[in-house]
Amino acid sequence: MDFLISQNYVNYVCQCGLLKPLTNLYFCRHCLNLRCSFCCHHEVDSHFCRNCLENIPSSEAKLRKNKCNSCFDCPSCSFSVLSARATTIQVPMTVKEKQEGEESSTTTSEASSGKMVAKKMYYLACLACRYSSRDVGISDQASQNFCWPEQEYMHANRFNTILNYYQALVLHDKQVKQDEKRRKTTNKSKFQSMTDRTGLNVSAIRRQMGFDKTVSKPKNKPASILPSMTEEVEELSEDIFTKPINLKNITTIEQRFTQPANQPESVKHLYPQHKNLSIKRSIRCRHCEHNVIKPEYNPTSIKYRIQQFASSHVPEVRIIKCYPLMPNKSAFITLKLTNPTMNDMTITIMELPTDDEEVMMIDEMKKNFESLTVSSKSSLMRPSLIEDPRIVSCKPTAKLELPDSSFVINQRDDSAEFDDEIQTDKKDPKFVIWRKANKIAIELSITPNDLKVNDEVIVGFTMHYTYSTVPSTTAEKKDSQQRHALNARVYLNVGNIVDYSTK
Amino acid sequence: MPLFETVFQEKPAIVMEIGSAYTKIGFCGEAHPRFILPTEIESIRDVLKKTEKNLYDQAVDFFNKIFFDYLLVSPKDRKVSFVESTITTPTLIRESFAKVLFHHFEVASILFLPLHLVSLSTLAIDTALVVDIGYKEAVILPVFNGVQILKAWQAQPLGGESIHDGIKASLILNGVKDEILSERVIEDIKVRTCFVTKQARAVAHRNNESIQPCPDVDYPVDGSDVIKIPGNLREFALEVLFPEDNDYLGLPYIIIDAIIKCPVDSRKELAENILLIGGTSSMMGIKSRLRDELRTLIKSEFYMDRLYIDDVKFHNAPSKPNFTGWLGGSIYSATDLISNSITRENYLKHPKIPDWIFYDGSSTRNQG
Amino acid sequence: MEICDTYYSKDEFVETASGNKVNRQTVLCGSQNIVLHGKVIVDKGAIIRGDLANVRTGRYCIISKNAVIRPPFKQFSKGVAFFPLHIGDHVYIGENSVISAASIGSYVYIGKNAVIGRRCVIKDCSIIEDGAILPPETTLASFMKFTKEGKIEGGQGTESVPPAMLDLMVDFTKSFYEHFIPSTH
Amino acid sequence: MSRNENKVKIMPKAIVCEDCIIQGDVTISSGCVVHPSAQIIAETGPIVIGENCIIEEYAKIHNRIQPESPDKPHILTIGPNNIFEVGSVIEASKIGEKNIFECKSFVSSDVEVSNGCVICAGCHLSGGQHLLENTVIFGKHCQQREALDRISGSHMLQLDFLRKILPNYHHLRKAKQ
Repeated sequence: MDFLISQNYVNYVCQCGLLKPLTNLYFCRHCLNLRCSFCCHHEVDSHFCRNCLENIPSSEAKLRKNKCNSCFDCPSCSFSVLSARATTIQVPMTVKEKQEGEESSTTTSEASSGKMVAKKMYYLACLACRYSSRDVGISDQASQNFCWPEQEYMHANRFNTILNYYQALVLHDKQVKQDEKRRKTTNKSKFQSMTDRTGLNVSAIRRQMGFDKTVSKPKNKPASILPSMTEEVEELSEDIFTKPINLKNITTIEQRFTQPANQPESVKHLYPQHKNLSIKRSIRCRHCEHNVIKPEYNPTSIKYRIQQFASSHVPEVRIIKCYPLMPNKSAFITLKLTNPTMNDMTITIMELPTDDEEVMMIDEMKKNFESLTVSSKSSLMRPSLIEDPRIVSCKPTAKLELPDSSFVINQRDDSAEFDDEIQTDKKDPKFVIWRKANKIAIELSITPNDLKVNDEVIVGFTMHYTYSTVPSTTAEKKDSQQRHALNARVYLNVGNIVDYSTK
Repeated sequence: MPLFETVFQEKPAIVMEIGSAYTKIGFCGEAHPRFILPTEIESIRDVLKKTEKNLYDQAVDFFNKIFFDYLLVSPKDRKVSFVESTITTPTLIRESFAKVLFHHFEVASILFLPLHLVSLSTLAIDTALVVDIGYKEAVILPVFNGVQILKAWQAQPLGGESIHDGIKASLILNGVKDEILSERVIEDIKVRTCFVTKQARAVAHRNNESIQPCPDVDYPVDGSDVIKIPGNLREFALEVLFPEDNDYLGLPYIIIDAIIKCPVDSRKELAENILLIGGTSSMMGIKSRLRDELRTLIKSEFYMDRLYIDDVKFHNAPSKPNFTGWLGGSIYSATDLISNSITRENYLKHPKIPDWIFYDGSSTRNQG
Repeated sequence: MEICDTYYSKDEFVETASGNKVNRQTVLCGSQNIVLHGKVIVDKGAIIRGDLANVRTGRYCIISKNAVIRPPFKQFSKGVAFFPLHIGDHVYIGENSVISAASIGSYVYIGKNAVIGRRCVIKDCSIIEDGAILPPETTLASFMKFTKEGKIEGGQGTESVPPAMLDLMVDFTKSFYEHFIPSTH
Repeated sequence: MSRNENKVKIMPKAIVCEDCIIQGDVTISSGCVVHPSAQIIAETGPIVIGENCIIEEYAKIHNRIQPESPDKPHILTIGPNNIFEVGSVIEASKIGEKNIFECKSFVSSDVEVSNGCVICAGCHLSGGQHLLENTVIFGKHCQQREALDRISGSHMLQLDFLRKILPNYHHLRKAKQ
């Protein structure tokens, strides 16, 4: 019943050698090969907040440190989002309201000064763990979306001083070096590069410490910072030995890390945290640099600008049923093949390549790729790298009897969807059980190897299919359609060996 | 912050510190990491552990998460800085990381920064005794005038892991079921209930004198059980860092050992510039305890005439101890020194990462 | 794996003109407020609370055994109100799940024993794992998966949710409906 | 069982839908709302439900604590103003007032719940606990926290609404003393 798991009974071999279900694979139309998310290149396409579903331009996202302005995560339970709750409080009339009030009423301002009006105030609350912004002493706000007080980082100033100091120091050091170069003073010792590399650019510090007297003191030497060492060390409070602790008031490490800057130890300092943004990504084939997926910007859109799913190009194999499997005894499996394309497909089922052949395939692929990059290597482009293709980790544990002839699956026809008629074609070879529009059911015989009870039975085959490229633009002529013969390696997990003694 | 970004580079470098328990990630020039998340590469926590996926695949998955779920940047053509414990990071791991980042993610350059050294830049000093107490081990390395004194390096498996083992063993002795004590639960017990006690009480405890124990805590585990955490465990669980035996390998001893291996004229300065970093050093009371222990040691008969130091002083970095190293990397990478990284072009020519033994200047140096 | 045939006895189910198949042992309160847009299966023990507010589902929805569809309420200063609950097309709701969302998009898979808190918004092409618990007012964006651990993961182009989720759910719900057939005896 | 059925006491002004399962010695105080398909089973001892409680669909309140002696059964007393949401299973030994048991929460028989507590959706609580007032149990690992500021007030308003709406759509059980 669980379709998310059951998908994985049928796996296709991606060109990089990984086994994946067809729904997780892409088909690069330019290389005519299967691709998966592992062997493709991912890029951030657009940023959005997954709570308010607003698209945020990347420059703005960067400025806001990839956080959403208006949504807050609960710092206490980390999996839920805080929602703004409204309360009405009675506040004394403000001057402005007073004036409005005066217009409508005849009472004097003196008399109305004690008058109270209802005002809507907002606070943030978590509906899961009942955390509320009032818990940590944030006062209620008049506006729902903005002006929640930002937390201050206690080390911010000191950090900025140090950062400025170092940046000035390095810049200064660079200037000194350039000056030296200009003067052509060869002051370099061969040990310098060693220490240079390891860290703080020793020469700079030595100079600053006054060790290196040969360098004249340049103009804008950054002022050094007072050291921070202290004898004072935070003492353990005596209370800890006598007072019982309340676990509910001490944060867990997970809660602390929701605020990496302050890492509060008490729940009283758990402040609402701006929600981290999410991304939409586009995926690019590493071989030809074409996109296989490019989503739309709109965060709520489920459409793609470019989508090259393998499931809409490669015939899909499904297991309909399988007879009980016993070691060394042949059994029948029924497979359903679906043609997702608009052209008829001729399919031949063949043996999987042997190990040697597989190695040869990989070598050839590498060579092809290298020749490709060498030939197309422009001076500006940096060479793209591919993932090293691997040998398929899965080994079949049963022998498949190959059908003696190839067969044709009709093209997809959306209008035929409502035809439930099962067609049987006399011309079809014997192993074809039925046809229905673009689907075909075939029956094959398999013989599991010498396996034990409950061992998985895996069969594999190479599916040789014809594929016609559809003209990508309407401008192209129809006869530009090309036919290709492609291969896909398919591994089926047909079930486990049954215990025949109980039968 | 935008000022620096425009002045120095358009895309700020990514700074990571992949610890054995937690990974700190963020951008250079920022005052704190954006995220601290559990390290999800099993081989780092436990090098010998047999895992289904190899290190390369695990690292791809983990970096995928870092780039696309947390930092939200395309790694292509980005600069990456790694803060790492140079001496203790296995070559296999750093080379795998380099391969993953250059091959799979096509980053522009990688800069490996020695943890102990860059930690100093958070204080703008160039001499300190850096004590890193992490999850797997405590590593001590003196840095003098910006040079790491490698021969004085000290490391002992004193850290989060040994504390966790201690807590677990002691709770099981008290009759708590093994299966409810997951790593997460043990860590939570440590973080929320345990602390480092005072020296006097620790001595009394060691000598089996009776002291008034601190209060017990009833700790609910996953809603299915309530276990009692005895006061003794809360107070003395972290004593594993301060063992008193004939090996003399407790934290204070190895700190003194590190100092003693340094030249005499540098010792005083080092002892007065101690910097505590690493996750375990955020435990309550550890700093004051270390100070007391060290003071006792330098006045002890054995060290009196060898050490020639009179006091110890500690630094307070502008950070939480668990990301001090990261912060150093952030400061360092925000300067122009990041141009000293290994670039992708160079890596593709010589796929080798220089380290302490093998150093080939050609792969790190750009011309100039 | 091709979906196996599920047989039901003709006495237990009512089939409407629009192709809805509703088990007789369901609790459809306030049925005048419930709109099932055709080819919807409501299995045994499911409860749809049309009495609280309107409930509308699209085509090819599957509401499994003992699932509870319950419009959410919201508190106002003057009282509470229950809000209508809309479910899109091709949605699968697993056994024993409790749905109090404000809206559920199309092509959504909700596992068994899931709890969807009050006024959640579930967008198209998302997955809720078995046993996942969505706190009230959560938004689950398209192509995201809400896991048992309470984390939201995925996004367009990741493997948490298949990129071709739309086709997958259309195919799944349609063939589920086609294989949901009366037993012949 | 029919003998037990007679022991069900529904106070006036309580709204109890017809198709819920109530077995054994159960007292439902006035102002309560029991939704269809709820279960209240007094197996080993009586259950007394206080005023203004809401018991939703598939919620199951079950008294199955074995009494110390057969003539002194354990009485499960539930205070007023509690909410038992969809699919919650409650076997607690004692429940105070103003608690919320969210969807699919579970409270075992060795747990005592005081007042103002919230057991969040999906939390399973067992193991001899006594929840202090205003405890919130949340998350996958049943973390505890103390609610300082409770969002309250929706309870009575919701009851008012349900009392108005439910009689229009459901057959109700008659109140009897």
